[in-house]
Amino acid sequence: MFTKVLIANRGEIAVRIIRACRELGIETVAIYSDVDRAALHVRQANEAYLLGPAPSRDSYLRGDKIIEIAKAAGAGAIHPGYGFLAERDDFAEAVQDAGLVFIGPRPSAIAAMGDKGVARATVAAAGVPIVPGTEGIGDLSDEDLLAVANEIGFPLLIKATAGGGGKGMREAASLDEMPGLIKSARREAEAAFGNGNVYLEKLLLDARHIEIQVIADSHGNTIHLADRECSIQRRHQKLLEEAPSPFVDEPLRQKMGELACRAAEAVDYLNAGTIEFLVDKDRNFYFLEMNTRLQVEHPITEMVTGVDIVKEQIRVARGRKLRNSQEDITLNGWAIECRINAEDPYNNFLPSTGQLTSVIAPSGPGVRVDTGVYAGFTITPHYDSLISKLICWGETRGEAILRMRRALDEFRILGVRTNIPFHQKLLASPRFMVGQFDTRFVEERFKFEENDEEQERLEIIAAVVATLVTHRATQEAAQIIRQSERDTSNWKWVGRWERMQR
Amino acid sequence: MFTKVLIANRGEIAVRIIRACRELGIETVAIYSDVDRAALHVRQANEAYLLGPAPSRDSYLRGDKIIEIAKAAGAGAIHPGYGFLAERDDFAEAVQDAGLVFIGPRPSAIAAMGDKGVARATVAAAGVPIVPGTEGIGDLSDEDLLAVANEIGFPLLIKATAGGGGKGMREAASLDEMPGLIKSARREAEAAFGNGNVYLEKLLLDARHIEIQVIADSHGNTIHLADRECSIQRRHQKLLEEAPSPFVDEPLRQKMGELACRAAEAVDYLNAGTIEFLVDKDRNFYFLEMNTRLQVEHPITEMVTGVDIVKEQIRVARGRKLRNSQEDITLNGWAIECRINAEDPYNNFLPSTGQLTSVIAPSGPGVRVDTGVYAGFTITPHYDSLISKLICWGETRGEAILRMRRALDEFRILGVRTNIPFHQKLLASPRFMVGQFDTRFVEERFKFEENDEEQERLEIIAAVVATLVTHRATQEAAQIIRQSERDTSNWKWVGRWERMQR
Amino acid sequence: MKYIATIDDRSFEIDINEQGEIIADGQRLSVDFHSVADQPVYSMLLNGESFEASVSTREMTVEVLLRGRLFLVNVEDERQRRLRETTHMELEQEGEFTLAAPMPGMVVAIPVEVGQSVEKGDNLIILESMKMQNELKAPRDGKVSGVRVSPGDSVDQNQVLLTLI
Amino acid sequence: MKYIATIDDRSFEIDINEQGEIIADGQRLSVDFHSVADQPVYSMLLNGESFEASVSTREMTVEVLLRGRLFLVNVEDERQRRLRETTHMELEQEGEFTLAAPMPGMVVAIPVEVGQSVEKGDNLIILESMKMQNELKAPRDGKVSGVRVSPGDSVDQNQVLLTLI
Repeated sequence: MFTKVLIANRGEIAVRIIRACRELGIETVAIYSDVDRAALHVRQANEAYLLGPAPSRDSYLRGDKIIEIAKAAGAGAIHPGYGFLAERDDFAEAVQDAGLVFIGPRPSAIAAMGDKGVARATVAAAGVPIVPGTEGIGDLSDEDLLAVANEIGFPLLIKATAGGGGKGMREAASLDEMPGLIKSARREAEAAFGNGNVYLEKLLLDARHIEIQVIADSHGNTIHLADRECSIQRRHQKLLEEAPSPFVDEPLRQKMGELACRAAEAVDYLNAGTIEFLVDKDRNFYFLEMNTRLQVEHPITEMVTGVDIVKEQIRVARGRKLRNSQEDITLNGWAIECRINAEDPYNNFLPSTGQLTSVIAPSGPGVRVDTGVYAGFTITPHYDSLISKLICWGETRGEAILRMRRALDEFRILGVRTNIPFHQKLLASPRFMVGQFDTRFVEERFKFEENDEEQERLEIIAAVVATLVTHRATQEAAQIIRQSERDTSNWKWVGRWERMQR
Repeated sequence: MFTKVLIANRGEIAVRIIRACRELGIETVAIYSDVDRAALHVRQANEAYLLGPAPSRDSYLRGDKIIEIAKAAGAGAIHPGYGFLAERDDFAEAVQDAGLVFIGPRPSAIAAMGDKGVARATVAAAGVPIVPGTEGIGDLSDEDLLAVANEIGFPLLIKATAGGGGKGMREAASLDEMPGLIKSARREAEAAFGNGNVYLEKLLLDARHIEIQVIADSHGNTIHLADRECSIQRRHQKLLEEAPSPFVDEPLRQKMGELACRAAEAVDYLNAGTIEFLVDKDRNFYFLEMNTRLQVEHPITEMVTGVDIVKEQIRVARGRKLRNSQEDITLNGWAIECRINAEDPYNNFLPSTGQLTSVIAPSGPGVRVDTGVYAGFTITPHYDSLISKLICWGETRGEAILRMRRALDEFRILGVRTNIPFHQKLLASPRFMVGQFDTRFVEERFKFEENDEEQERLEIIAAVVATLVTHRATQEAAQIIRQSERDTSNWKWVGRWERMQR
Repeated sequence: MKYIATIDDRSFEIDINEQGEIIADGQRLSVDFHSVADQPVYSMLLNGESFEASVSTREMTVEVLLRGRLFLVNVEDERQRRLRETTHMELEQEGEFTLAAPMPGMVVAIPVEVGQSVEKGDNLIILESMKMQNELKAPRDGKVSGVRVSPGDSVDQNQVLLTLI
Repeated sequence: MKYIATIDDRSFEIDINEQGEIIADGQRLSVDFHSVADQPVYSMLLNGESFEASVSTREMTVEVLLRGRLFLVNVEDERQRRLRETTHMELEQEGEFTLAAPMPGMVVAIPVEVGQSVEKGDNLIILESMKMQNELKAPRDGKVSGVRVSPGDSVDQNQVLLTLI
């Protein structure tokens, strides 16, 4: 049974996995690219080895080198996290061929679910409803795609067969825009997964994106850990998730849960995975895809079920039975996750890079922060923009929302722009508060920069702040005031100054 | 019903209370001394007002000024937190006379429990066992004390009647050392509580310090939230607490809980409070004192019961009924709190002051940090040395301990010395792990600086680090290496440097 | 000292005296302005109300992030104000607009060409960074006067990509 | 370059070459030494094993806090070593010991007087700070040669309180 694990990832998820290993008394091996030498996962692991230059293809996608390092370091298993090599069956295969344990599903299951076309066919055969779209194998030519597009009908989605996380996904409203969209989708898919294949799927309107967490052991047990609401998306990127979904009642939860387990069993699934469903307003649900890996948003499920999913992944990989049967799983309270991205919500959500000069994370009751960054660390353009996950638990959805609001207000990140203001606005929007939204909500119904009387009131405050900063700068420039070292960081008015001297 | 609360405190507890208010939609008013202008509670509150100079007597103990500010700001209630004015019945009285709500017990209850002598008499009358010691009124003269000392017998404890938190407490082994100890106890009590009265109590050996959290509403309901183990102390200062106590079984828990409620009811208690018991090795327990306020270690009870004690305090103060009956209260898992103090464990635990240059708090599943500081904030000698509370929850005591260990390993605080190394050693000690300890454990049986083979192994590592730092300094001094700005913060060898250029 | 602070089309007259108080639009307010931990973060107590803002300055504009909202403020003293008014200078940027790369990345597409007229919001460049395709849009109507990069180019932050007139 | 690092009575010979490796007590080790975020914190990869230490230097002693343990290390290069050995200089501090206030506070008691002999661990001064009575103890046996403060005095950090010979 392995006692040392190599984590084939970086950032917050590498840190998350290291934490689980430490709490199980397992040694950890980190890998890093040139720009990640000082990253938190390198600082926290027992061992760390350089992979290569910053670009993923030269570092975190170098499966061969990673396996080499694992063997040299005497690691008995590899945890892939999410992204990078997590859903590459060839990598999982190679890990096993090297005599190491892959902490995840069997290569065959990754392959079956990895090709979204094959996946749709497989689960459909198992009696799980799927979204209408291209059938069978996934490596369709542009011609094939254009041909079936009309049968499926518009609007439709172009999706990467190797995809996940909305990367390489495009919406097409009509046939004539298809060629261009297919081209850019393939390009993005190629960049993200090293595989440019795409397939088509009917675009369901007013639908919600709701997923079921499943986990299976090697003794034939498969259970589900209930649902997560993931409809809050922008450009198919999840921004906020909650567990459970405000839209799912107990009967629907059980039905979706059972079918999710059936879908997993259809590919002889092992370890943790997630079945994504689209749910229409009549509560019909359709299989979208299966993510054969740990999910970014797994913490919200941990907080409402009490199950430590990453520790359970490791136990299962060690050949243990699941610690819980389906009956043991009960939901306690409500959890919400906000993805804190280095993106500028005031500038079309463009990524923002640079050195973090100050980070003050929220804390206190019911608040959890998973992050891989710290004050002094530099955000580079090489990897995704997720710098922190803010998770709040509450006895009720209402308490969770109020707690998330105060946690967002407390969060201080300086050095890069973040999407925290977006989340603050979102959590204050009435439609979100009552739980009435679908996957189009953010892009179509949610106004980020709206004007209210609070805006009016704060304008004069902002004007005062800006004026005081300008005034101070002018004064300093003109060197009218000579300031002590302490005072340069702490500008005082004469009046206040005198008061302090008393 | 009040909608704005003034928090008559500072530091982590002020922040904790602000969080509870925000989550209830209540406005907050902070107060601060000259040195706390940039403190977290000032930054997070809706309003903040200057009290005066740094010394407590000129700021946080200025009850008159605090009430003035509350009225001027239109606050409808005052939360005292712990310490400072929290257990001053005259302050609670004055708050009510000013037409404001005091978020805590009635002044009469504070007074009854505040004089430890009276408290002992009162609860004894209610049938709660007490530790043998001086009876009745608490303002005994030195002569009285010396007189009764012999009757009680040695060793005994000299305690401040206005006391709490072990301040103004002394141990006497014989009569002849009594006068000096009484003197210093009175001095410390005077400084801490503005009241130099002391009383005597028999010193029970091999005893544990176990307390029961109670809370009562204004509708005649009093419930308890089970026990906390507080035996890990140094010089009568709690350093680590856990809930529940590994020593308490269910029958004892119920018995202690019932008597705790009875003790509270004996003084017509309202809001949250804590009954401290001494428990001997035969599971006999004796009333020590009641803390008529929110306790530093309240979070561990919150984590195992799911009750947000501070929110419940506010609801009760608003005249609401308790949200839970005794039957609703069940314990889920295990929680441990480590008090992170600005003290140097390598130098007789002397307080350490200065500016925090870097703070990286642990996080992830099951970890909570309550703190009032941040990188850039300065720790002054004016207030107590508690800078952070690290709380870890686990499904079992074992998981909680392992999680606390990894959290302590993650914690990075630069600028002041902290007692984190003490906690790391403590959580690795076999006796703690098996739960075999009493109030003397830390001072008598626990070796902080012991030698093990890990020590041997780390010595050479430390030697290498020290040598590399020295070498680097020499090189820089001699200006042998010209370094780019980036490189001054990131010293590389030629070899490594070349590798990076590939 | 008197300043005029402008947000969009709203102007505020703010008079700062050194006695810990200011006059904003005629209102007399006590103020305590404190920069936190040597960061561009300011804690301000305005008549006791506690505000915290992070501030950055670009050319004439002060960017204030306050309670999750971003305000772009132009601050002038009376002299500058008079100067601008007499010279009829406009606050809005005039003449050529230069599109610089907001972050390092790779140019994947340039949907416009030199001489082409564009409307506000049109895509000018598609730049890949952090594994995302980012659309750089036109801030105003205009005509493309120059394209400095080609698809496939790797560009540094602030590198000029394209110009509009 | 060769150094001798000493912890208590254990000495280590450490040879640093600039090729990313060192020789410690004859062992050849690859090393990557990295200071984190401009802080006195160092991340060290020693043959791949990851260590993190915070370091402060006082006179000749380097204080290394590593995995929750504090190590006081004396580092000398060969020249210094030889110098010390020839002059029979001792590492331990000799002659007068000066007790300075470790933090600001108020002197509440001085249980010793000038001329009194004290043993290692005896209380010399009781200083109140952070609401606690802190006992400042003798680091070694000796005789009180001077008392510079009186009960009730407020003292600053590093202010000399008392001397021992």
